[in-house]
Amino acid sequence: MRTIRRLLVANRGEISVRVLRTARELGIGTVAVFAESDAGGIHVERADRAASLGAGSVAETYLSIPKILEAARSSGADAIHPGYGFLAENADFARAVEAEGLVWVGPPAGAIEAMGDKLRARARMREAGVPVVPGSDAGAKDPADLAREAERLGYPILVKASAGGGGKGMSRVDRPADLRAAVEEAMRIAASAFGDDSVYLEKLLERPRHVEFQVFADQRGNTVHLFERECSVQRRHQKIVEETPSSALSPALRGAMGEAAVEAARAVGYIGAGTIEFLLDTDGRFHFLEANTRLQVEHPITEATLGIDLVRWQLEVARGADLPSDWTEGRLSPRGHAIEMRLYAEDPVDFLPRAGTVLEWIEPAGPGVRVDSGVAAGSEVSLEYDPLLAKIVARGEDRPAAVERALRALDELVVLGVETNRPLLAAVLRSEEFRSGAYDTDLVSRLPREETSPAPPAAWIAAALALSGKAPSGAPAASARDPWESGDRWRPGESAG
Amino acid sequence: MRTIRRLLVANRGEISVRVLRTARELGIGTVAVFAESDAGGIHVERADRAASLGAGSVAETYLSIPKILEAARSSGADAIHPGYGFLAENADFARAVEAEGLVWVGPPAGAIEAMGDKLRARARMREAGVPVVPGSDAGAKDPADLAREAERLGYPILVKASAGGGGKGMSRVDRPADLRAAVEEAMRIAASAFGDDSVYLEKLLERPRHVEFQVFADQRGNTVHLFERECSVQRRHQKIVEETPSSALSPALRGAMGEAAVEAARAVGYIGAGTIEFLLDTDGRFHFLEANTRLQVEHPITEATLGIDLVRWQLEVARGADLPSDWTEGRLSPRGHAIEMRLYAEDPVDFLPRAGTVLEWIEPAGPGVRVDSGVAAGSEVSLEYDPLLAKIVARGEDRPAAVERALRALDELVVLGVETNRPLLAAVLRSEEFRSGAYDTDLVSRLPREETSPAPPAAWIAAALALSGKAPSGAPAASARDPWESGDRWRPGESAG
Amino acid sequence: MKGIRLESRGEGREVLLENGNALLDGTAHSFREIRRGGSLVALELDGTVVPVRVARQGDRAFVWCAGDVFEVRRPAGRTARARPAGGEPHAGLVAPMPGRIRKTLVQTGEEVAKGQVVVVLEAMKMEHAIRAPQDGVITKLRHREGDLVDAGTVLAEIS
Amino acid sequence: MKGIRLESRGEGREVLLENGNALLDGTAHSFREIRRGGSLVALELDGTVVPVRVARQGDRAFVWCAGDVFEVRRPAGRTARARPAGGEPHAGLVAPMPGRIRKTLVQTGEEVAKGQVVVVLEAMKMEHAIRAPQDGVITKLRHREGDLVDAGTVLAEIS
Repeated sequence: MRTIRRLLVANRGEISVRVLRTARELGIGTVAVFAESDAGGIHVERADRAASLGAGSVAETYLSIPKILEAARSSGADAIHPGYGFLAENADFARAVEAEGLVWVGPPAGAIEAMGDKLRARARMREAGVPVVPGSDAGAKDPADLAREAERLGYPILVKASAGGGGKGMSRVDRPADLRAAVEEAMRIAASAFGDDSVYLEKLLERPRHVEFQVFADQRGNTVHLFERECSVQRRHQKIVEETPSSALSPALRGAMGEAAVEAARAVGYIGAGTIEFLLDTDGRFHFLEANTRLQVEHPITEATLGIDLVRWQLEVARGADLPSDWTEGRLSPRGHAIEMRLYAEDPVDFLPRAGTVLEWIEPAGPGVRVDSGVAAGSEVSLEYDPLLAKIVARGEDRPAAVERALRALDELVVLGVETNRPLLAAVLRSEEFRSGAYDTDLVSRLPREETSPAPPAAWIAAALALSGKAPSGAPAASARDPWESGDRWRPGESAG
Repeated sequence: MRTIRRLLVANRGEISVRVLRTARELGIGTVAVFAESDAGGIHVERADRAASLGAGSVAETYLSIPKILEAARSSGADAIHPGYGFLAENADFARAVEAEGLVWVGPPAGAIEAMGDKLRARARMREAGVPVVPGSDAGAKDPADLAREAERLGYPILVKASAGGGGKGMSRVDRPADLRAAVEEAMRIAASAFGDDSVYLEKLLERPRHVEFQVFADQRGNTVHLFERECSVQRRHQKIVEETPSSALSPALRGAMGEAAVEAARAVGYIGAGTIEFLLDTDGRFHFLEANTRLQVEHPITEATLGIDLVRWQLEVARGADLPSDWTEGRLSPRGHAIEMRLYAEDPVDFLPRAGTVLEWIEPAGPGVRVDSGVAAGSEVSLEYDPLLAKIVARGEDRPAAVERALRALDELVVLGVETNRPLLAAVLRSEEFRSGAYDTDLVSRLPREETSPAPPAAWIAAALALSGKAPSGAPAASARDPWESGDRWRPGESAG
Repeated sequence: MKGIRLESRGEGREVLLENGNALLDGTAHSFREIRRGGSLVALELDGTVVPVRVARQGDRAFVWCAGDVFEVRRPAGRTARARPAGGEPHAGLVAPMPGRIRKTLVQTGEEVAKGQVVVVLEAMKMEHAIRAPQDGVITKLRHREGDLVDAGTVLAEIS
Repeated sequence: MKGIRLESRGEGREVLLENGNALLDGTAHSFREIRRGGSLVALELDGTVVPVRVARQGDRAFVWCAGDVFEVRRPAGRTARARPAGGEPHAGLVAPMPGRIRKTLVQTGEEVAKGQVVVVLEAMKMEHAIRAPQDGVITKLRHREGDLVDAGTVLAEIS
């Protein structure tokens, strides 16, 4: 057993806070890191210590292996959790952390690499007997080869970056004429984003469902799955609503996919928490899509239905503990239904990211609602970072109860100053297609276009109250909480002052 | 089956919000009521409609049956949920609601009365074969009779108001000399508080544990228990920390107490959600203490370990639905451990209530933490109402995890402007006695007196920053959120303004 | 007391507030402010309590009301109008969001076909192709690769 | 720039703040304000980040720091001192909290024994017996039954 006395979380925002919370509960000392421009970030307050990564871009701070390691040395950390994104799936980082003599809270570098290269991963899965999406398995660069390959698979096809992930550098091609441009753009993006311009083709499955399985393995080789997460509600190839259980899985199919997920993890000698993503085609066949070798954004819905703390077990496994016997002996089963909604700072119509200042921030709460936030009132939402503002998770006794609870949570949410995708999330939850459970990754494109209603009288009056007051010279005012803006007579504190 | 189209919640604060949330999730229209002085209360915002009860004292508003019924008429409500406190255990109110043709979301008036009179309840329980605390079973008023009764029971004894509850009008007497004064004070309090001055004596059990069982019954007579809640952490006879499961119960004892609780409910023809309170003596024998014929303050810990929504089933049962089969067939079992901490506005040393303005309010959040709040930033805490600010519930995979999570939640909590019992709650959770699980109702009195530490440098500097800025003429400032107080250069909105 | 002119979602209102009464384009409403610690949390409007939240930023007010958020502006000259309103359709060769110009695929004087990619804009580590709205000739390229541009910025002109 | 005098929990400090440096009773600390939307959320103090929250109310500042809350006062004459500080022991026949006088059990001139209940104070619908701190004679009763009294109010005098 290795001991962890002080954990550095090499991340920011909600996932940094998420990990710091559990570490604190385990009695482990905590270290947050921050870029100078991000010193007001909410994760900075959640650790025993906060180490500055200095000024500069993301590449010079949260993505800088030397800066992270230096922060670990200066703060006396003996372990590093990468969260998701940034360096989480960077095998070199994993090796550097261990070379430094620190505990790496993540899978072995070898497993990260094996899954990180999509072509290698596909090959490895096929060997392991895990079905993969039909496609080309050589990172061809010659347009002619790719064209022949595409003809063989049959259009429409997907062009993907071998080193990519999360839909990055991926594009759909419907006819041969568009193939060349798509391949070139994919290679350029792949080169700039991953430093590897090899791409490959995949048969595009029409109206698929995106269902992933949580896997977990300890250092002794015990490998289990912790059931599925349905991730088919997407826009721009990115998930916005996830739920578990999935309405698409029969007990038999769930069993088969779970076994395949465990096989996939074993095939690369996986240790810790990981996710195996599958595509489910309209004939009910499943195909390995990719693996995420880290804690998944949507892990809270698994925690909600299983009543467990996945980050706790990431740390326990990193210390050398075995998985709990009720996991390995199959005594753990989901209870109820959970839905996660990703609140993004973006234009609700064209889904494009938005920046701004969060002037008002009120989170939903109460029974069955969990909110993991990356911002608070006053936060600056910048284009430098992921536009995820918060993850709102609703758990209910059954699926209908979870859906209604999720909508209730959206009713309680107040975000002013930055546009969010709240209207889109509400539209998804209200849609007949989502409620039926029989939906696929094209759900969002089929949503009825919502009419934006004009402001009601109360909104005009509230705005007039806020705007008719003269702004203090030289600066716009923060919010109606500022008594000098609100123009009211009673003032906070007066009664007791 | 009766339908409920619009529910009026005859309450305020956190419990009103709690009930309104579930009603909304069930698609039921909602009505909040408010005293004029309480128009800024957080429950007012959580309903589709809010009906004013006019100006005046609690007796003239939240306790006024005519005003509540008038609010129901004017808002078109067809059902009333009383929450806890106020009119929740008032049989006349239950009858008036039904006489008005409205659905009463609570037990039958007869059951409220049977349990409301402590002497009658004790008699009824003994008939039903439920063990009760040794004591006098006649509401004697003649001091001589009471003195003889006390001698028979043996000192120390408790003087209790027959119509009382929740420790109100209760006092401990250690020697005959003090009996008369105690009885007179109890009678006076009972007369003023309950309009009934009859009192009785109970043998005082030394170092008891206070363990209650959640019971639930539908209109068809299905009656079940939903396991226990350990409520021994008290100050001034009031609970401040509750947990489930209780470390004091063996499976056999849990079974026996559960059966007794179900018997107690059946004995009075109970319907809906109720709580049977027991005292567990040092010999491991349990004795019926009293019944609470309403939703219990600490119900969320039962919801946390069972994954159910008790308010949902109060409403379902009121509509005539049967209890779920997994309840009646015993397939429901607790998972994990949950702890509730009651955050009160009070002096942490002498436990006396405090009033004031909440200048800053930051709630804990994240995995396994649920907060049901009765206030928000800016709220006025008045002596008119219960000093409960919030209920903070922490659920963990096991008891140690829940305890650490509860402490983590207290670390995240920020309340400025009103003194709270946060230090006491933290002291309880940190105490060896609580952690051992082997504690009783005297735990708080045995806590090591905490040394209050002097302010650290950061506190002095932060205070200087806030106080050195000149307050705008004529009014004290709200908080450092007010840019005119914070004395900083950067101002919210400037970057985007 | 004179009223103020407000705009939101392409609509305008003349709003006059006077001791508990509001005139919206001449229509009268009685209202009462419900505040908590100085913050407006609800309006009692014609006898009905309506929860609201409002935050001011310069000449803009953001209002939360019935789950929806409205951006209300008090027209104050050019600076206000220059700011693009959320949800409005994005004009031709204009940056649809703030970001960095990753690549410029044409040169001044070059002919472009409708739909042809002219500029690649990078934001949130994702790339977005900005295409020509119609056939034409690039008469002006306003920015270099690597430039940071705000939403609504004209990236190129086409004759 | 001159320093200000502050008091908290019976201690006093002379605090002088000048461009990033703080003098506490002469001891120097370097600090940086970390703010979010104008609110102070942390101090970088001598190189260490310390989360704080502060709210001002008149001449008092409430400071949250490391889970503890400190009430810090800037002495400003009698009004400030008259306010009872939380946690301070409550003196003899003084209202320990704000409330309503429910019952007065003695009369002026009456002899009382130490521990005898003199006044019953009601707050939060609960009753609290206020007892005589020592044997003596009631020389003055300051209030009537039904009066609302603030914390720290002297209810009766005993000679």
